[in-house]
This record gives sequence, structure tokens and C-alpha cells, in this order.
Amino acid sequence: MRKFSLSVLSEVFAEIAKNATLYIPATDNAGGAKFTKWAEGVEYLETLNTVKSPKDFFFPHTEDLMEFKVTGKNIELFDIREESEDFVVFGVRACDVKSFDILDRVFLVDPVDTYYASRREHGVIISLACTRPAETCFCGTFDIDPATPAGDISAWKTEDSIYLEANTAKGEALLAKLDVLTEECDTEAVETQQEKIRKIMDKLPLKDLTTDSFGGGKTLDLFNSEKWAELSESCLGCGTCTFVCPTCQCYDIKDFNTGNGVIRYRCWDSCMFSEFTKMAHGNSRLSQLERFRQRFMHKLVYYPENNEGIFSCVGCGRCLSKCPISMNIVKVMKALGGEK
Amino acid sequence: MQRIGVFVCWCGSNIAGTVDVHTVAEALKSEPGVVFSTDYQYMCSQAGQDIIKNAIKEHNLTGIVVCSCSPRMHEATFRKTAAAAGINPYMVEIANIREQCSWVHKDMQTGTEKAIILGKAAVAKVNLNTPLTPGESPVTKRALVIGGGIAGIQTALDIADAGFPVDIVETKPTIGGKMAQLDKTFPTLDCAACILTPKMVDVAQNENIRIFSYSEVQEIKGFVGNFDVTIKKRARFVKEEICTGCGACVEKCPMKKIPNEFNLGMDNRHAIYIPFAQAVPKVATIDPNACNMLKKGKCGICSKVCSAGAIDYTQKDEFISEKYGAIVVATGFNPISMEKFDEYAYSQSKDVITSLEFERLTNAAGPTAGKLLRPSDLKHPHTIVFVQCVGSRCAACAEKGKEYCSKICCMYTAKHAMLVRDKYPDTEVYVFYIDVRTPGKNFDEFYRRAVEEYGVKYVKGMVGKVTPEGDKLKVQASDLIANKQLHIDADLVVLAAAIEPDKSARPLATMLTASMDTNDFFTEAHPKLRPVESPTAGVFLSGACQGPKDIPETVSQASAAASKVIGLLVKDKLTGNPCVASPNELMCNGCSTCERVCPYGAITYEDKEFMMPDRSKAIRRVAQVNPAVCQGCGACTVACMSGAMDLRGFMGSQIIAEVDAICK
Amino acid sequence: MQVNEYKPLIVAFCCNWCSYAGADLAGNNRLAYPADVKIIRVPCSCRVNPMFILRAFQRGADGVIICGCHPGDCHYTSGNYYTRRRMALLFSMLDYLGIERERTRLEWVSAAEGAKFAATMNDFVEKVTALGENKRLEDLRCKR
Amino acid sequence: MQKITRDVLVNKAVSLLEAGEVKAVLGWGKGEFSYDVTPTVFESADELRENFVWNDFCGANFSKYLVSKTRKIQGKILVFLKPCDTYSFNQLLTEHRFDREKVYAVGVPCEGMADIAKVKALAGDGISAIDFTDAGLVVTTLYDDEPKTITYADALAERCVNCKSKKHVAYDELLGESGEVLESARFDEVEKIEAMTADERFAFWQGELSRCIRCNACRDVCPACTCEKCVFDNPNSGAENKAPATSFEEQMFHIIRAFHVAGRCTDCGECSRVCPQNIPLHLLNRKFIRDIDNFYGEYQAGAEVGSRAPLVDYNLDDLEASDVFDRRDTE
Repeated sequence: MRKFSLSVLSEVFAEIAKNATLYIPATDNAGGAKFTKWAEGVEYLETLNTVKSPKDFFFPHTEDLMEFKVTGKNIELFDIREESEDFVVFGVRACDVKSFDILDRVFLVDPVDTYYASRREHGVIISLACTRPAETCFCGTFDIDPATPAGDISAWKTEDSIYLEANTAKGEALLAKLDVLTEECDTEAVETQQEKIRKIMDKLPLKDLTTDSFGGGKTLDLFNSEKWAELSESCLGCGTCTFVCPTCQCYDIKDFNTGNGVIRYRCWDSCMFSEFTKMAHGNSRLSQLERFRQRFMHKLVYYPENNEGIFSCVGCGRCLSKCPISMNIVKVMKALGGEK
Repeated sequence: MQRIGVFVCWCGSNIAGTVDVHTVAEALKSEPGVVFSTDYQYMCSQAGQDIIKNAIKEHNLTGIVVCSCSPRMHEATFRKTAAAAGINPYMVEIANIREQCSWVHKDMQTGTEKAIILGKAAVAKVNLNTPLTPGESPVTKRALVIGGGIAGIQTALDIADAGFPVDIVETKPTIGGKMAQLDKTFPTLDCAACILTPKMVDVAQNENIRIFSYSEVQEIKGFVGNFDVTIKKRARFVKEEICTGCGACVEKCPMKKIPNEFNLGMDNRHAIYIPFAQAVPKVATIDPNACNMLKKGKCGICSKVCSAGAIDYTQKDEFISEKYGAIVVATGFNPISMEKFDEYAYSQSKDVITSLEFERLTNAAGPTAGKLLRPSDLKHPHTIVFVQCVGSRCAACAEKGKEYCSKICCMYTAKHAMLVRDKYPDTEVYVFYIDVRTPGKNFDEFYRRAVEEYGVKYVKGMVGKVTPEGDKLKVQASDLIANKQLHIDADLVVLAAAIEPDKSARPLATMLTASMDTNDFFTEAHPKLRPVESPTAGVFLSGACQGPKDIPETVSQASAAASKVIGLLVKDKLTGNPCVASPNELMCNGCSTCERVCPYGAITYEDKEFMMPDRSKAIRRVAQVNPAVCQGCGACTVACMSGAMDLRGFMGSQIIAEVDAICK
Repeated sequence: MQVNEYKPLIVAFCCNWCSYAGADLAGNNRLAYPADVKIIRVPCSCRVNPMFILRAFQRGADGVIICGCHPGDCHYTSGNYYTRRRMALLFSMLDYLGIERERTRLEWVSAAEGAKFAATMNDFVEKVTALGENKRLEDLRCKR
Repeated sequence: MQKITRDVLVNKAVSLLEAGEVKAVLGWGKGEFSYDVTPTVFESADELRENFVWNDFCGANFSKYLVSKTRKIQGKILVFLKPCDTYSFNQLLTEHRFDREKVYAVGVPCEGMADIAKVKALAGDGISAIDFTDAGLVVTTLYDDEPKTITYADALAERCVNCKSKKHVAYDELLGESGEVLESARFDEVEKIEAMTADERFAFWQGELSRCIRCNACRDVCPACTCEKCVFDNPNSGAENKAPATSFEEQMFHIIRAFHVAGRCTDCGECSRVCPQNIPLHLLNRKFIRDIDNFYGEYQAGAEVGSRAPLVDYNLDDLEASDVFDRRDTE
């Protein structure tokens, strides 16, 4: 384990930024935090719970895939993808780090999403232990330990220092570059902090939420539950929950005619939208109930069914704080028998 | 996918001089949908049109773009050409490369480049054109005239003379309107009754005209050519078809102290009455609020004296439904109430009267049998003050008066003043005025006669106050020219009250979805070019309902309205403009926003059952556009938030395609 | 090699009855104005949806001008009155968002005002040229 | 703190529900924490007694739900309306969006609602409990031993600080008392922006709008946005998109949305309340409201049913579009 003093934080950032674009949590100028490209003058913000999750780095909100031009009966194709640059994201919470695993299981299995894969290859994640979980946090429900975040490099921030531990080759390599600015250290301070975090975890209001009633094989029971009607009753059908969610991965592919050619791009889609998965024949989910149900069935049943029991929720709490009508996965899980 | 043919016209050297027409034709060849492109010296010539026709056949064209002069010039020509070759005329678009390109640009390169872009925009539009067919609707060959004053009478007579049946609906028991109450008419001073009553008789005798007197319009549905109107014929308790108008009932009726509306309350009538001797129809009417038999079940004298047996106390309001092809509004005017003009003491003294009351006082058939006697003591007035513009041109007193000029007051006041001086030369007559407005044939001559021959004292200035004192009216006024205050002891003060549209006009406009201005005058379809038509198709305007008018003007407008009606009724079918608004019911919110901006009342709503996106069924209110009424302005399409309303021929997608093509 | 002088792209929406005819009259009288102006014919100025205007800016227009009949002269009696309110509010909003005021304009041009049409276009093109390229309301995808 | 108590509301709803006068009750439902309130359709007295909440976080405006709920529920539905909600209610009626006969509207007085973001900014994150006391909101967090008291004034949501009216403009029955239309400083922020240079304004709005994630929450919560099909969801409209691919599209969405609700927006402030990115969307709507007031005379959407919205109306002597700026510059 290596550490460096907070007094050299900007030097460390500057060092990292020499070889790669560095993103750190910073203010979004509206009371929230967002991952911001580091440059001299960008202040590191303690708030790890960014409004949007860091999934954007690998799976951006919109992304150009290709361009084509049609002249008469000829069609010309252009690869317009931007070369992925090396980048480092600093300060990712344990829950958000976990979300990358969930996305990997979607985008990196055959057929591999090369756009996503390229970004994954070029990105290094420095996580950070979460010392201030909010009341909306329930990562524990999904066996995520905020005190031991994964990532290429795990990090802990104490009052005076930041401790770093590399977990992957990419992490090792980056850490090696920081040799001069960091020093080898023991794990005592980190363990003390971990202890403190675990104590808070025991006090969290949602600590009793369990996944026992969910997972693969529960499709029919849950799909036909009468609770969905009530739960989805006042859903507005907006995309807030899906767009702040670190694991939501649905996208739409659209064409944009610029007048000089057609850009084919993809953008996030939301199962809450009325046009979600609308196809030539029509819409497969006609009511908000069905769309609402889809989101939670996907996270709690379908995904684990196909991914060795792993749920596609990491308990980050974003949807709890952002839903306009305060309807969320916790309420859904509780209604469907998810509390101890 | 369309198969578009592009035809670039040289217009001799008009276009070809500044635009390289070959390059344009060549450039447009590769546009989406274009399968044929050529250029020719004169596309509008027979040979040019033949090129188009042949190309349509040869290349199975579905759409045509002509790059030529303005569509205002030859769009119709090329549409006919296309139709002759078997494709829908609305599949033609014109790129204006003459007026808006070659004629305004000098440089060949610039002109050519712009022409290509304009051509591309037209091609982009045609790609989204759809064949359009003008709707047809039948025309009911009958007209309704609402209001039986001189305007309504003239309109009805003219329409009837052209051979079409006309119904007149009049709220009063007789037709005749305001003109029947007048004594003499300016500028000729012939008697109103002498020229009006023969026309009233003509109406009564015309086989094509039906009069619904004592009646009102209850409901109007439908649209141009096809109005469904319900007329409420109020019970007059006299069988109209039997009553001979002999007047025996009136003579014997014991209820004789009812204020006589026809004489503006200056004398009385009976509970059963005929408004005046020449009334049409000349039929008695029982006033239910005054008749003892109807109120208390006691009396029945009229029934006993009626040898024809026309009295029917059990008569009920009758509702008549009729179809009409055209509706003429001739609801006329009224003087405004003088209640609020305390400064003139109208409410305090019987001797302060309005000009219309003055008409009755000088009318041989009026309450004083034509002798000018003042109402309070029936003495001959020796000093009379006429006050002009009472409530007219009154921008500062909008709450009691009107901002506009009532137009007729200058002339009738001159007439009154002149008549007084003529009959009673010993009477002093003052006229207070802001301006004297006499624009009309022989009008100014008339006014000058009043001043010069008859010695009427015209004073520029306004009366500030009228105070009744003893048997005099103290008139305080200012003479602006002499710049002094005047104090006149008058015996009679006559107020030229502003005129306003009849109160029935507003609800009627709502029923007709005809627009009105802020003063409740009906709005014309165009203030200069379509002055007798309402913007609502099939609705025409006659007389003072459209704005203050004197008799000659009213009559000419009435005849103009009639000629418009005849022009409509003579058609068997109405062919509409196919470029009309049409709503997508699935997207319509039924919010009424489009209806509120439609100047034609073309939009109505219907409750319909729909399958909702979630397959549930719901009854929703959705807009319906009547293509026979819509004129295709497109105001509704922008007002519509959801984009449910679109305009055929100028669809949102088409305009966007043009924008895109231009900005490419 | 030509000098690459900046030429703005101007979209002009003209109502069929007055302004389009006014533009035709400008042509009849050979009153020149820059070719940067491209006219789209609409039945009435009230057919112009704010979305069309934004669309033009998105696609690279540097200025958008809407021309209609003078108030009181609308072929459809009231269309231009609605246009006037819509555009007053829209222009004010665009200005509020920091979009240059001179990029949008509403003008009344009658069928008799060919000279006014040409003068208006000359003036508008001049103003927009001075502003330069529309950067604040553009879609970069349309410019590559 | 709300003056009227939860019990008064629950009792009213229970009595009408049990008497069969209404079939359902649209009210605020209890959440996980003290501040997360879910609009809920209650169909039994037990549900009401158990889950109905009424506190300083009941900001949700239910008017919009009436469009769908009146279509779905057989019989009358009771809806609780705060003063500002009643304006939306009337506006929807003006636009014939629901059947008035199917609604029993109960007006409830409102002392202003709290903004949880303001509470968190003052008390910190990790809120485990909030008590509503006379002194203010007593907030207990996971990290502080002592609860913190935050005055209601400090916690008041921006839209309530600038409350335009405490008057109920529509109801079948009123619980407690209705207030008056208020003078507010709601246009101060708009004026500040107007006073900036064009460059500053552009920078300001770029900063704000660039955060937009096009979740559509502002639109979906907006009681004026009840289109059966929104232009932004309609592939044929030319404006449809699911994501703001460029800064243009961010602006386009917000300009058109604000324009579509211009003259119809009652300034209920729901858009800004729900924006996950805290974009001050109300400043767009208020710009239109202020312009309308200035250009065409004061107009409050929803103040009465059937009023003619300024954009579907005109005066012959209306301000010319070109005078819009001259007018402001000389102000």
C-alpha cells in the first residue's frame, strides 16, 4: 500500500494528467457533484455521490457510431468514432465501481461492443472508500463493501492522506508513475477507517433490505404480482431513474441527417419512455405499468437469471434521491417482500 | 418514393441570362427522388407543357418541380398541365428562379448556385407532397337574413328577386327597423315612411320571402352552404295567418297604459297592439307582461271582438328548423344609453331627449302628431340646443361612451336643425359640435344650407353641463372659436347619442363563429376588398352591424351583400381549397387552442372513443376541421402544441424539408 | 483561388399574399438583394412555427426573417397578429438565452412594397454579415 | 409547518370515501424517509389512515394526474389541491383536459413547502429523521449526535419563497382558509439575467442547460404538458430525440418546451422541483410570463377557467416584435 499527503494532491493530479485525461468529482455549480476534467484550478469535491454516475466514461449518453452518405444508388460508409484517449477517473465509490462489472457482462460478451471495450481498455479507475454514505445508500444489500472499493486502484482518504492499493496491471502501472509522490505505508489507518465505515453501515435506514425474494427463477411469481399496478400508479414515465442509474444500459440507435450525410449514433434510452423498444410492429410494452415493471424485473430477476445471480443494482441511491415522485427500487423491493 | 421530374425554364433570357439552366437541371438530377431533369426555353408555352406531359408518361412521374417564374404567375398553369397528364395537380411545386433569383441577382455563378438550392428545396418538398382533392359540398339554395330593418329588407328583396327563397327573422312584431321610426331623411328630406313602407309591402308580397317576425335565431349549426338554423317564433297569441290587422282588438283592449316602444315610451299603447299603421306583417301582438287574460286569466275582450277568431291565448313559442346556404347579418344598431351622461341631465329632465326621440316628436305619426312640443309640458320650445357626439369619439370616457365616430349624427342633426327652423322660424337652434363631418353626396351642401339658409347656430365646442331650472334648461357650453363660455336658457336639449351594435349581435356572432371587433361590430373578411363578407364563410354583413352607416350606405351594402349571397346560392356545389388544416386525432388534446385562433370557426370538437396506447379505451375530445370553411392560413398548426394539426400542402414536414434543403 | 469572403445563410419565410408577392415585385423591378436570402413560401406568416426557425439555425442558417402582411391587411384577417405575438415572445426568449438579437427579424412587407422587400433584405444581410457565423444556435454535426 | 393537520385531511377523505361520494383519493403517500412523498391513489380508508402524509414535503401538484385518473377511475376522484395547484387545475379545465364532474376538489391551505436540497445543504447528508416542530424542521443525521433545527424559512423552496398566491381559485370544498394573491419577487432573477450582456446570458444558460440529461422529468411533471403525444416523442415532428446530442438540442428542447407552455404555464414550479440537475427551468417560464405581462397586460394562467391565453389572442396595437428590445433597452 502506498500513500501520499493531501498537501500534494494537486501534484498527484498533475502527474496523472500528464499522460491521461483525469476526471475528478467537482462541483456542478448547482449544488451537486459531477466528474469533471481536471485542470489547474478545478477543485476536488468531497462529495463522491455524483448526480450522474461514472458510467458515462465507458457508455456515454450519446455516441456517434458511423456516418454514411447516399448519392444516387451509392452508399459510402465512414468510421467516425473518436480514438479513445487514455483517461483516469478518480474518486469512484465502491457501488459505482461495481456497476462497471455489471455493464461489462452486457457489453463485453460476444458480440463485444467495441466502442465500450475500447473505452474500458483506455480507462483507469481509482476508486475511493465511501466515508459518508447517505440515508439513501443500500450497497450492503448487494454485498458491496464501501470500505473496500474495487477498481484498478483502490483508495482511501483520511484527514491528511490518501492511501492507494493497486488491484490490476493497469493500476500497478499508474501507481508506478506516482512513485516519487507517494510512499510505501502500512494498512493501519485504512483499517481504522474501514471499521468506522462499517459502523455507519449498521446505522443506515435501509440496512435490512435483502434480495432474498429476487433473483433468477422468480419471474412468474414477481411478474404477475398485483403490486405493480399500485407501485407504478403515479410514475410520470420520465427517464430520471434510468439516466442517473449506474447500471442501466439500454440504448437506442438513431440516424441524424445532417444534410450532408447521415450520422448513426446511439443514445441512452429509458424503459420508462413511452417509445421504448418501439418497433415497426408497434410497442411491446403498452402501459406505464409494463414499462415500470420491466425496469425492476430486469434489475432484480432477468439480469441475475442470466448472470450467475448478480443483481444489476448496486444500491447507490441515486434514483431514491432524484425520482420526481419518490418511487424507487427500495419501495419496489419492500413491496415485493424484500425486507428482513 | 416519388418519381420526380424537374423542368427548368429559361424564360428566354429572363432566367437563362443570369442562371445557367443546364447546370441547374444537371445538378438537380442527383437529388433524391428525381428521375428526370431537363430545361427548355419557355416551359409555360404549349411546347413546354408538352415536354412535361410527355415526361410524366414516359418516366411515370409522380411529382413535378418546375423551376421558373413565380408560382403566383404559373402555378395554376403547371397544375393543369400535370392534371391533363394524369397526375394530381397538387403534386406540382414551383421553384421561383425568376422573380426571386435571376431578376435580383446579376452574377451568373451566384444566380446558378441559388437556383440550384431553390430547386433542391422544391424537390425536397415534392418528395413529401401528397395528392390533394378539393372537397365538395352541396349548397342549400335558401338564405337567412337576420334583422328586418332597411338593411335586411333590401338584402332580402335583392336575393328574392334573383329567384332564391329568403327568410327574414326579426325580433320585433314588425319589420322596418330604425328607419320606420324616422321622420325625414337627409339629404333629400323625403319622408322615411314614404320610401320605406312600399319596400316593406314588397317584402310581404314577395313569394320568395318569408317573414318570421317577433322571432329570434335560437341555434346555428353547420357551415357555408349548409347551415342548420333553429328559429324561435315567440308566441304572439294571435294567429298570424288569420289576423287581418283590422285593429278592433286594439281599440277595445282595456290595458292602455303600456309604454309604447315604437315611440320610445313617449306615449302609450295597449296590451294588444300593432306597432304602427304600416306594420308588416300587419298583425296584432299581445304583450304577455301586460295582458290581464294571460297574466290572470281574466278579460278576454280581444278574443270576443275579433271577428276573424285570430286570438289564441294558448299559443306557445314555436321552433322552426330550416336549412340555409347563406346567412346575412343585419342586426343594426341602437343609440347608447344616456343614463351615464349625467352632465346632460337626461335622467333628470323630460326635455332632454335623444335624437331618435326627436324624430318621433317631429313625425306625423308620432306621439305629438308631428307637432314639435316638448315632452314635459307639451309647449312649443323656442330655444333648442343640439349636442353632437354624445358618447361618440369619446376616447377618454370609454366606460360610458364609444371611441369611434357614429357617422350619422352630423347629418341628422343638420336635418333636425333645418326642419325646426323651417317649420318654426321663431325657434333659436344651436348645434354644438367637435367637427362637422359631411362626406357624402350632397351632404356638405345640405349642412351649409342649414347654416346659411336656415340660420342654425353652429358652435364649435362642447356642452359642459345642462341644469334644469324651472321650465328652462340651463346650458353651459364653450365656444372654442370665440374662446368664450356660453350660457343658454334652452327649452329642449337634443343629444346626438352614439350608436352601438344591437345587443343581440354578440350572442349571434358566437353562434355564427363570426368575429367581432372590440366594439361588437362584425368584422369584415377584408376591410377593403371583402367588406360585406364575414371571415366566416357563408356569413355576410349588411348595414350597421358592421359599423355605423347612413341609409344610402346601408342600402348599397345590403345590395352588395345580396349579390354575394346570390353568387353563392347560384352554385350547386362548393369546391373548397384542398390546402386546409387537418388534425391527427390520435395526437389531438381537444384543448380548444386551435379553435380559439381560427378566424373562420372552421374547428369544432367531437367526443370520440379511442384505443389508447395502453389498449384501454377512452372517450376523448378531438378537433374536427370543416374543409369547406377552413381557408388554410395555418394559425392553428402553430397554436397546436402536440403538432396534431397540420396544414395540407404546407405540412410541417414539408417546410422543414425545405429549410433543410436550403441550409444544406 | 477566390477570396473566401464570409457569406451568411439567410432563410426568409414569406406569406403568400403580401410578402412573397412583394418579393416578386422586387424581382419585377430588378431591385437587387444578396443571393444569400432564400425564400420559403408559406400561406400566412402565422404558419411559421418557432420550430422551423430553430431548425434553420440548427442546420446552419445565420439569420431567419419572417415577412407577413402589414397588421390589418392579413389575407386571413388575423394571422399576422398571432405571428406578431409569437415572434415577439420567441425573439425575446432567444435574446434572453444570449442569442444575438439581429439574427431574427419580423417584417411587414406588402405586395406593393418591392422596394421595401429588397431594402429589408439588404439591411438584414448586412446586419447578419456583421455578426458573422451563427455559433450560439448551431448544431456542429450539420457543419462538418 | 403546515397549519392544517394531517388528520383534518384524512378525516375528510375517509368520510367522503366511506360515504361513497368519491371512489378514490389522490393524495400524498408516505415514503421511506421523512421527506420522500409519493403521489398516491388511495382507495380505502385503511390505506389513507396508514399511508397518507401531509407535511412540508408535500410539494407534488396532482392536477396533471386528473387527466389520466379521471379516464381510468369510475366515479368521482377526490383531489387535494394547494393554492398553486388550483391554478393548474383551472388551466387544465380551460383546455378541456378532464371532466370536472368526475372530480371532487378539496382545497388545502399551504404555508409553503420545504426543499430537501436546502435542508441537506444546511444539515448535511445522511438524514435519518425529520421532525416538524414549531421551531422548525428538527433534522437528525447519521453523522451528528445532536439534531439540527432548521427554520421553515431557511428550508422554504424557491417557488414558495416567491409564492404568487395563497388563494384557491378552484375547489368544491375548502379545508381551513384560503389566502390572497401575493406580491412576490418572482421576477427578480429574470431581471438579473436580462440585465446581463448577451455574452453573459449565453454563458449562464449554457452552464445551466449543459447539465440537462433529457430525462424529460420537467415535461412529464408539468401540468401544462399533457399532450397525448409530445412533439419530442414524435419521430415525425422533426424535434424528436431521446438525448441532447449537442448543445443545440439542449437549447431547442427547452426553448420549445417553454414556448409551448407560454401563456399556459401557471408558474407552479414543478419543473424546477423535479429537475435532477437543478436547472432553474422556472426562469425560462417566468421570462415568458414577465414578457406577456409587460407586452400584453398582466395575465395569470389558470386564474379563471376559460380565459383566453395571450398567445391565442391579440390586440390591433400590440407591440411589434422589433420593439421588444427597444422597450427593454430604454427601461
